[in-house]
Amino acid sequence: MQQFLDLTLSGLSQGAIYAAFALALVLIWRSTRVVNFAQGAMGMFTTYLALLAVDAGWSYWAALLLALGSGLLLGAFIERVVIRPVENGPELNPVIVTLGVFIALQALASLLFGAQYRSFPAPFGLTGLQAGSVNLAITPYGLFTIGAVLVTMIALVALFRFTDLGLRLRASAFNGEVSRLLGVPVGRMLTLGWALAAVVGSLSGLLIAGGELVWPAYMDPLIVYGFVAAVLGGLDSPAGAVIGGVAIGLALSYVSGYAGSEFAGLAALLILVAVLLVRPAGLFGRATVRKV
Amino acid sequence: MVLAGCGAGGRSEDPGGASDVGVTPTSIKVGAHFPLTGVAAPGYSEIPTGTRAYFDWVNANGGVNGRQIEYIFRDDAYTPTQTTQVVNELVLRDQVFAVTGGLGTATHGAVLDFLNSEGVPDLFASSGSLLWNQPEQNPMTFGWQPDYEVEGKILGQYIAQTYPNARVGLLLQDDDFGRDGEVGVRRTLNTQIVSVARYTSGATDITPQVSQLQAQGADLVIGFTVPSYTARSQLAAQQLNYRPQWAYSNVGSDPTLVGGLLQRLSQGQSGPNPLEGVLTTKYLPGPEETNDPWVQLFSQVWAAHGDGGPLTSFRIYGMSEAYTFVQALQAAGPAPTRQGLVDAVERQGGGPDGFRGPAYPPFRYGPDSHAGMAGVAVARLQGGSTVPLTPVRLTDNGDAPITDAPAQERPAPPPQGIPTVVPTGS
Amino acid sequence: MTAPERRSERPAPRSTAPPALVVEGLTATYGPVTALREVSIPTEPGRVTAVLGANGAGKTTLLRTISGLVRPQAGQVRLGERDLTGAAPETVAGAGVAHVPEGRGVITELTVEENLRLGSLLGRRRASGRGGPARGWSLDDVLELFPAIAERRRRPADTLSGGERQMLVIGRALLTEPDVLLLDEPSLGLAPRVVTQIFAVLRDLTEQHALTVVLVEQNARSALEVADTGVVLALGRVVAVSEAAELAADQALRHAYLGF
Amino acid sequence: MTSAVHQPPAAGGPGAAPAFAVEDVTVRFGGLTALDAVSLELGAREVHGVIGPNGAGKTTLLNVCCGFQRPDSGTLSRAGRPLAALAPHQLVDLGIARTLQGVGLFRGLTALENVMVGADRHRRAGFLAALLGLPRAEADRRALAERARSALAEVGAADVADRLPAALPYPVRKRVALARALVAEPEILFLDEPAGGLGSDDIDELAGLIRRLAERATVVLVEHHMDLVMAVCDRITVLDFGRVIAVGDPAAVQDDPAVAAAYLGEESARGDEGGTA
Amino acid sequence: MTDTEAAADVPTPGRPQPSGPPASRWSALVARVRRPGTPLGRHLRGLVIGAVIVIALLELVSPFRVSQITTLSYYVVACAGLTLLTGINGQISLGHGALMAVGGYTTALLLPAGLPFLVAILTGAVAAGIVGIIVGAAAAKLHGPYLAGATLALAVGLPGLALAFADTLGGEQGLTVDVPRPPAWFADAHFFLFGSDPSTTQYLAYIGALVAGLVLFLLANLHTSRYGRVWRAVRDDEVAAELAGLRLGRLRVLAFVVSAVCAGLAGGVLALATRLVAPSGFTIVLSLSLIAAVVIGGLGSLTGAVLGSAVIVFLPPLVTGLGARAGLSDVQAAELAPLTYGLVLVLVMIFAADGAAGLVRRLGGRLRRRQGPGTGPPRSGHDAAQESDDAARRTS
Ligand SMILES: Nc1ncnc2c1ncn2[C@@H]1O[C@H](COP(=O)(O)OP(=O)(O)OP(=O)(O)O)[C@@H](O)[C@H]1O
Ligand SMILES: Nc1ncnc2c1ncn2[C@@H]1O[C@H](COP(=O)(O)OP(=O)(O)OP(=O)(O)O)[C@@H](O)[C@H]1O
Ligand SMILES: [Mg+2]
Ligand SMILES: [Mg+2]
Repeated sequence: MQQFLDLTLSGLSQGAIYAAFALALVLIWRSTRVVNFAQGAMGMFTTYLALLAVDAGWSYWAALLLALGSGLLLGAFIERVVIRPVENGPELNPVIVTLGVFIALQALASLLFGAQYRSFPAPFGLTGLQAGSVNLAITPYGLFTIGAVLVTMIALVALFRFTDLGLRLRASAFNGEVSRLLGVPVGRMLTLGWALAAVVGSLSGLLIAGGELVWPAYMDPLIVYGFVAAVLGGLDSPAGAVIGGVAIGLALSYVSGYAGSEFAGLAALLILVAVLLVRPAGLFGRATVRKV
Repeated sequence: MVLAGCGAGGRSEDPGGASDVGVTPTSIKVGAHFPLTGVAAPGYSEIPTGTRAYFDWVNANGGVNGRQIEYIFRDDAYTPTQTTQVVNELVLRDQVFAVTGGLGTATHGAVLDFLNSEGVPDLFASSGSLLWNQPEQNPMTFGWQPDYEVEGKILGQYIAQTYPNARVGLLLQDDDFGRDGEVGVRRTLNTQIVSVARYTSGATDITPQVSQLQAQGADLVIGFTVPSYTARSQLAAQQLNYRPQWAYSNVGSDPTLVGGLLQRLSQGQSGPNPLEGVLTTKYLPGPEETNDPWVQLFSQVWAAHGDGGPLTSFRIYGMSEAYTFVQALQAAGPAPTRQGLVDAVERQGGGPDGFRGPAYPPFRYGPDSHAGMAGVAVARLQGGSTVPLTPVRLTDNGDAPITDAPAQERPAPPPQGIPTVVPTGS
Repeated sequence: MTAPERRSERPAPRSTAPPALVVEGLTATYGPVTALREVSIPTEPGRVTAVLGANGAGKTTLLRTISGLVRPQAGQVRLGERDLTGAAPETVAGAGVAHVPEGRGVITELTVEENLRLGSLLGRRRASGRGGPARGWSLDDVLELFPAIAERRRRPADTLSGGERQMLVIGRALLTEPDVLLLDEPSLGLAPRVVTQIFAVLRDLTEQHALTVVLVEQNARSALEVADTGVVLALGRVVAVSEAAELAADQALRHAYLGF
Repeated sequence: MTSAVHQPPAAGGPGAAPAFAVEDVTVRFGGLTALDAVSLELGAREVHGVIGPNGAGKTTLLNVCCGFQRPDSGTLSRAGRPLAALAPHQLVDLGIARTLQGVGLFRGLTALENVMVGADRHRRAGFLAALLGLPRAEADRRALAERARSALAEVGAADVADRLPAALPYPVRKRVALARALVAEPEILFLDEPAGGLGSDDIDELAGLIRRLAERATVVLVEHHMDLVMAVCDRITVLDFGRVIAVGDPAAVQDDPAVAAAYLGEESARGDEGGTA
Repeated sequence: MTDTEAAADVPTPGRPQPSGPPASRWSALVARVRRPGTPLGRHLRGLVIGAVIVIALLELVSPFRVSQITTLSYYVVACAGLTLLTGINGQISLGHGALMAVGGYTTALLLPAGLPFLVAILTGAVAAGIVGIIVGAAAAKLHGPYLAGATLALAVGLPGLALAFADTLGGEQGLTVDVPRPPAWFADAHFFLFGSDPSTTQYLAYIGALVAGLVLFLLANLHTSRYGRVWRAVRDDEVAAELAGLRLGRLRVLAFVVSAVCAGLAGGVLALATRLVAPSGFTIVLSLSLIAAVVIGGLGSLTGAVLGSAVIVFLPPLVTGLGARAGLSDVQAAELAPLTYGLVLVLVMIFAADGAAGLVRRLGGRLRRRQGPGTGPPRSGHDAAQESDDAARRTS
């Protein structure tokens, strides 16, 4: 029983981390229709910047702001410089570009920051909480992570559902030409979409790094499970991303706790395939109903 | 057919023939593969920098038999397919005389067959796998560090003797490292084991594994974990409020690295080094042991030929391996051949009078054994350093008994810091 | 040239006269293909200009060049004082040029309502930019004109039938408070009754708000009925310009270019 | 073959089952009834128009006939045989072809290849032959290409065989799409707004083509271009709000006040002068 | 140049000879080869030319280059299969590394049982094909990123089996593969032709090249056949394809299976070339490299698959070498390889949207135009003008 509780709670914290990453993917997908493989590397890069700041004596929160701010710029920069030229080409090209950015950024980080392990401080405690005599396998920092992810999700849902900006972002992603005819500055929207997504990506990088080890490849495992979570939820839905993330987090936790961690990848595969067989566009995605 | 005439042009001479590929009167070419990029790069990419620094030191002092050691190491990103490619490159294009210190079980395992079939000496693989000790099948390959089984046996025996009532849990990396370690531990501690948890390398979170150990009531956990997972296991335990006695394999217990990392994480919370009191094993001095004459030598070497970074245990490891390699080269005589090098290691490398250097235990090399060091000392992490609890204990794979090594056996470094092995006739 | 009589009862000019669209000497190419050669068309606030011509004559290209989707090689597009030549489509749209593109103008992944909202967003921005109150069509007007759309407001736009989509796009353009309306084959896929209805509304709007309308149609006969001026394009060149009624009366021209 | 192509055949002679029949079909989308107990009988070699206001359910009706839309109730039959659980890929074998509202050409395939895909049911060689490049596969390719060429020639697009759709003018693309449907030698051909976006010359040609086709197949024409509909149809079914409001020959339908109100509008009476056929 | 033509001028290494047709048809076949108008003729000619080039290379270049050619050959095999799936049928797969693993492991398991290595590799291909059926069937309804996600999960999940069944599959450490030595007949033939004994490295390269040549030949046949045509049709417009009587599901699964068989073959060759199969040899990195190679080379063209593979195989060592020569430390030079590789991916996509094959094609076109007048062939595949033009047309 205690173990089940432990697995559930640690699965939740881990799921929140997948969710954070998935949110960034969803944001970029919704606003530019690109699956961004560079998301992890971008988050890694800004986390390193935050780490430099912390090492220079900044407070965690100041470093966090620095990371988010530099994420904003990095996202905008990447969209303008390398994504823009391929946006109108074949569908797969932007994906390959993000793959290239991913590889290049990771190598650049190794060159600039070195390939060693570094530790990234956490703003809250890393010791599990206790309720009476029962140990809860969740740390104050874990709660912070979950809270941050929920706030981000709500902000994104609100952005897309209730704001004009959200509508413009989506319209730009779906049909640039028509959007431009309706006065939407599509170029700016795409840049903004990337910038915002990079901010969320930076946040996810920081959340993952907090109280953990950081090295240029530390986001790699997240890319896969974050992507799986986003697809599971339906790439169009922020709430889906969070639910997908938590589902994957919990599933992996149970599977590795009760069956062994070598089955984790398989479990993710089976869950994803099972869901997609029933709902080809994820739990909360909408497949095209009318084809003719 | 036009091609027939020029057909033989590209072929090199028969491998393993005359003295020899990669050797000139003034130089000798040596290759290695390491993960310099990617997941395994942190830490491991430092090893060849240590090796290179030591070779440079030797070269600056005239080289070996007047030959400068030309050391080429290439990145395999820790993937076997790439190892194959870079080792092909080393052997076929760079025409190295020998390979030394190739890192990783799966990676180096991928080139085992190739190196042996090409007749390239494959000395001192950087991994404690049992694969390197197959003299029949792989006559050119030698291990170097104590294998994980030997380490597990000695650690297990100490725990059985010191904590006879402990309920032992094993936290194992799910590969040869964890498996060989488990085999060793079970040879001396089998009945006390109550739980075994395995994680796959690459897993982001090992809380479930640690939680399993906790649930099954282990109060002493032996971890065969790499450094990053040692740190993660500590974090997970903290999250679970789980406080067993910890013991870690030498691989993952670097107090400076892991302790330092953990300490920075718990910044803001007062507390001792989180690894304080942890059991581990030891076969090389650590960089923090500044009184050790070998560490002093290596500091000098690193100051002279290093890249400016700190002297880490990975670099000491690399230098120590290089030291053994220089010994082997000296033993191979003034006109080294590939076969001659292998023969020399078999002939002169093993036993208390063999290649001795910074490592505490002797090697097991001989005509019938290509296994590396014969044992380890059990130690405790205290005040940021590893304090030996036992003398160096020696054993071999299988049921071989465990014995204490004679005290004060390790020699002091030679004056120039360069070994002086004299080849004996074969 | 005498205007047909219905032009005599023009509404009183608005307080702020809407800017006039000037399209002069446009040349546009797609790679090696020259789609427009020095095309000028007469337009005037309060008048409908019909652009006619066979398939591939360059009608669509003309509208796309005016709205900025295609960059002209030469020539000029001005709206009042503003030079819009080669301006970005969003700038042109913001300046008051609404373009109803040929087919596929619906953003299918959004709902019907969201599509309309995009139109209103621009309309609101333009109204507030002008400082005056909204003067064009309200959402209610559009929904009243197209009851089919009203019923399907909350549905994803990709469930609409071909004609319903066309209505949606036209309605959306009306919501943007345009000074200039570029319509590319608005009758395409619409039932005859709806076409009649839309042309009537177009007429009203043009006159009431002094809208400038450029209407591209395959259906030359009905287009000339609603238009004031007719322009005939062939192979990217203007081959005839005149009052709509005259054009309709010109047998030879009709047979050569308009096929009726 | 009868010569009475212009006589509207009353839905099947006595005893003869209609070539294709839709009976009592209802389709609902959520709260919306797109088709409400619609029945339709197609005789052999007739040109049958389906008209009605936008959103009346015309395309949906075609979708039902082609297996893209499962009806909530009602049945389909082909020459008297009921069609249960019809799937689009079975159409070809039933001798049914359809064009799409729009063009729907494969943009990575040349015009000829596009039409060859339409002719795919006539292939002979199997996978192994294709894999090994056996002469059989090559012969097959030639035969399909031959068919495709003659279909292109029939619609007057023979000269563009090796061009990609993007390089073709719009009307020519529509012709290629029509050729792709024709090459399967269908007995029933559903055309969804074939005249959409075409100029009057092309529409004239289309009308001629439809009449020629009617000599060997049943044609169902969904169209808003009334001149065309009136000129070529033998019979017309009018849909409104998913219901059949009128069936009959063109003249009768045109004079039906209900049709005028729902569909044609007040000035409906014109449109006779520019007749085409 | 259209897709069809692209397939025609594939440099096909290896040796000719599809499983021999009966003698009666032989003369017809020969006639066809002589008359290069037919696709088969062109492909056979390509195969022969490729074989000559490859044999020349294998006999002339240094042993290291020979081993690189082996590496190239398995990349080519896998990428050619992936080209068929992604480029021609429009299904993206980020999980082909896992299918290669199936082929590689099967080969590694069967070799010790004493089977001839070709039989082992072919069985591996069949095994991968069977997995391909399952994956293809599950994937048949998925599109775009959903398919990408599912196959990505496959790339991560399937190697987990090697750990779960560590007893047979060797766990993390993997299985070592006994490399076949050149058999006597091969050595004799080689000696007769070139006057030297073949090395094992050469022998492996010959095996790799043979497999690659056959695969390219067969895929080129498929590409120009009815299957290439209908696969592209399914890719371009599902609805229209269904109306033409094509069964989307079956065709998709078939494409997946053919592609998986290629991946399985590639895995088998990889197993021989690296003498080891281990989960760390079939990581997501491998899968992503494959798709990157396919796109860099030029999506949908077999020539592109070859060019893209060459970039993947030859670029990193080249860059590392340059970096080391420029005086960087080895560790830095090692990082330079991925840095450059990443940048090359980006730059190729920006400056040659249709990949290396497209670039070659355009350069060729320019040359031809300079040489004399004559209109070039129509532009192929994804072409922006066409897309927007199509988009501007009714329906959706
Ligand atoms: N994106 C494009 N790329 C290349 N050529 C094009 C493109 N769009 C149009 N064209 C060519 O430009 C010319 C003019 O086309 P345009 O679409 O403007 O004609 P149109 O008069 O609108 O025809 P339609 O009546 O068919 O709509 C045609 O020859 C057409 O083939
Ligand atoms: N998949 C669907 N989901 C929801 N509603 C649908 C769907 N398909 C069609 N409809 C609705 O059903 C009605 C009938 O559509 P259909 O496309 O058959 O009309 P149509 O008669 O072809 O009209 P048009 O002449 O405009 O093409 C429309 O109101 C449409 O919005
Ligand atoms: Mg047009
Ligand atoms: Mg319709």
